[in-house]
Amino acid sequence: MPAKLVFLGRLEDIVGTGELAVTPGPLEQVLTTLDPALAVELLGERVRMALNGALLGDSDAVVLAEGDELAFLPPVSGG
Amino acid sequence: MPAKLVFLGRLEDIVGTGELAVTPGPLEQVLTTLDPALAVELLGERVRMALNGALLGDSDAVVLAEGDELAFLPPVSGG
Amino acid sequence: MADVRLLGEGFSPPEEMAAFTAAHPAAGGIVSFLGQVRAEPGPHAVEALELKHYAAMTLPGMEALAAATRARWALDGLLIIHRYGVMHPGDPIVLVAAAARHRRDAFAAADFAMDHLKSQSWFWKREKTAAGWRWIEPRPDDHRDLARW
Amino acid sequence: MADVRLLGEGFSPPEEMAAFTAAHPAAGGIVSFLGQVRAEPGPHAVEALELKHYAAMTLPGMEALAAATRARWALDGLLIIHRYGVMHPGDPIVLVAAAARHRRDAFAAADFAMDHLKSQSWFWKREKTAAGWRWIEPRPDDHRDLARW
Repeated sequence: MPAKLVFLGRLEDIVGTGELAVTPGPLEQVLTTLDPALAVELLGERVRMALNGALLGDSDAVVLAEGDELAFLPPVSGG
Repeated sequence: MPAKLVFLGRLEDIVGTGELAVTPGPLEQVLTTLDPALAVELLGERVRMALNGALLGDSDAVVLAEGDELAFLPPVSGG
Repeated sequence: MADVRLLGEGFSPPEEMAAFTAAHPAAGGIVSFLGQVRAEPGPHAVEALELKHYAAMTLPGMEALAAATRARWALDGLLIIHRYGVMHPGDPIVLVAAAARHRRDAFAAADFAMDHLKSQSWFWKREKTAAGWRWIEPRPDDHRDLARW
Repeated sequence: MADVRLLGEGFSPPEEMAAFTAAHPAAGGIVSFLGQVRAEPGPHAVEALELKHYAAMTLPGMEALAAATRARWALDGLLIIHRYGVMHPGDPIVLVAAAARHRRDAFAAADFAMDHLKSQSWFWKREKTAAGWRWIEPRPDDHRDLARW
């Protein structure tokens, strides 16, 4: 069972899809399977990450397990 | 043509009427025709006066002309 | 322009809000305040409320307040409706709405107008409870609210 | 309790306000904020607006905001409705209403909830003008608003 990356807001346009199934493992390793320019964008300082709906701290080391959902959240602009 | 005194809020209850026709003249003189206890109430420091819809200053000397309307305004409590 | 009304009859706040909103399509935000007669159980329950006004001053004062509010914030529209007469629990008393391009302006304008309607407008209120009719004095809060501006 | 909804379809703010008001007869005051898609003429006119949400976080975040708002002010009721999806000029985007015994609480609660919905809720907005779709970045104002609390 794969893990899932979710791209919100403008990141969805940049990636070209809102969701991507990936092989579980450490995030660094997962990102090597993506376009390098895209990986840089995802790790930008204004992009936050949430694992299964819970926001991650900046320094949290992320290892994706099977079925995990990792979301990339650019700055919000609601209402 | 008489002048008119108008009593607002609780003053209407105290006077027993909302309006009173009076003979024109200086206010002091007009008030002598009323019950003295009532006159004291009307001149209380929390009661303001308006002549023909315009608020009067505390020290304005009031002389009622024919057709004038003098209103006694207790503290407001709207909305 | 501002829509300012002093009404002796009941009105429908949702209908007024629908009309006001429709009249200001360019406003990004609309803030409203609705004051209504509280419906509460118990021995101190208000059975009726009466607001008296003074024809020579009350509506002119509301219009001056509307002008001052419009002058102070950038608004697309301003609505002030205030009842007088006898009202019962659940009846609307006052409706203020401010439409603005920026949310902050709409909030501040509605808040300012309400503070001044409460403590500086020419209304006198009495309430009827089981103990009979009683004139309401202004609350210290009302003056404190006013001092914010 | 708070009534918190994340909607993919349009809604009627006047109907929601009528129902909310009827549900809180003991509240003396109800403050509402309605945000709608601006209808403006001209070359920069917004033809459509899209709000994206994230199912795992957006509604839970709105519910946490409602709980925080209720904990901070003495409210009889709180309503938060937020749209997602594609909207057009004149469509309602967000409706917040706070019912309280005291006017000040209702104003502050609605203001607080809106500031946080604007700048801390998980929504992403893009607008379509004659030049095409464009993602909207947060405004510096939004962060300034938040710093007030």
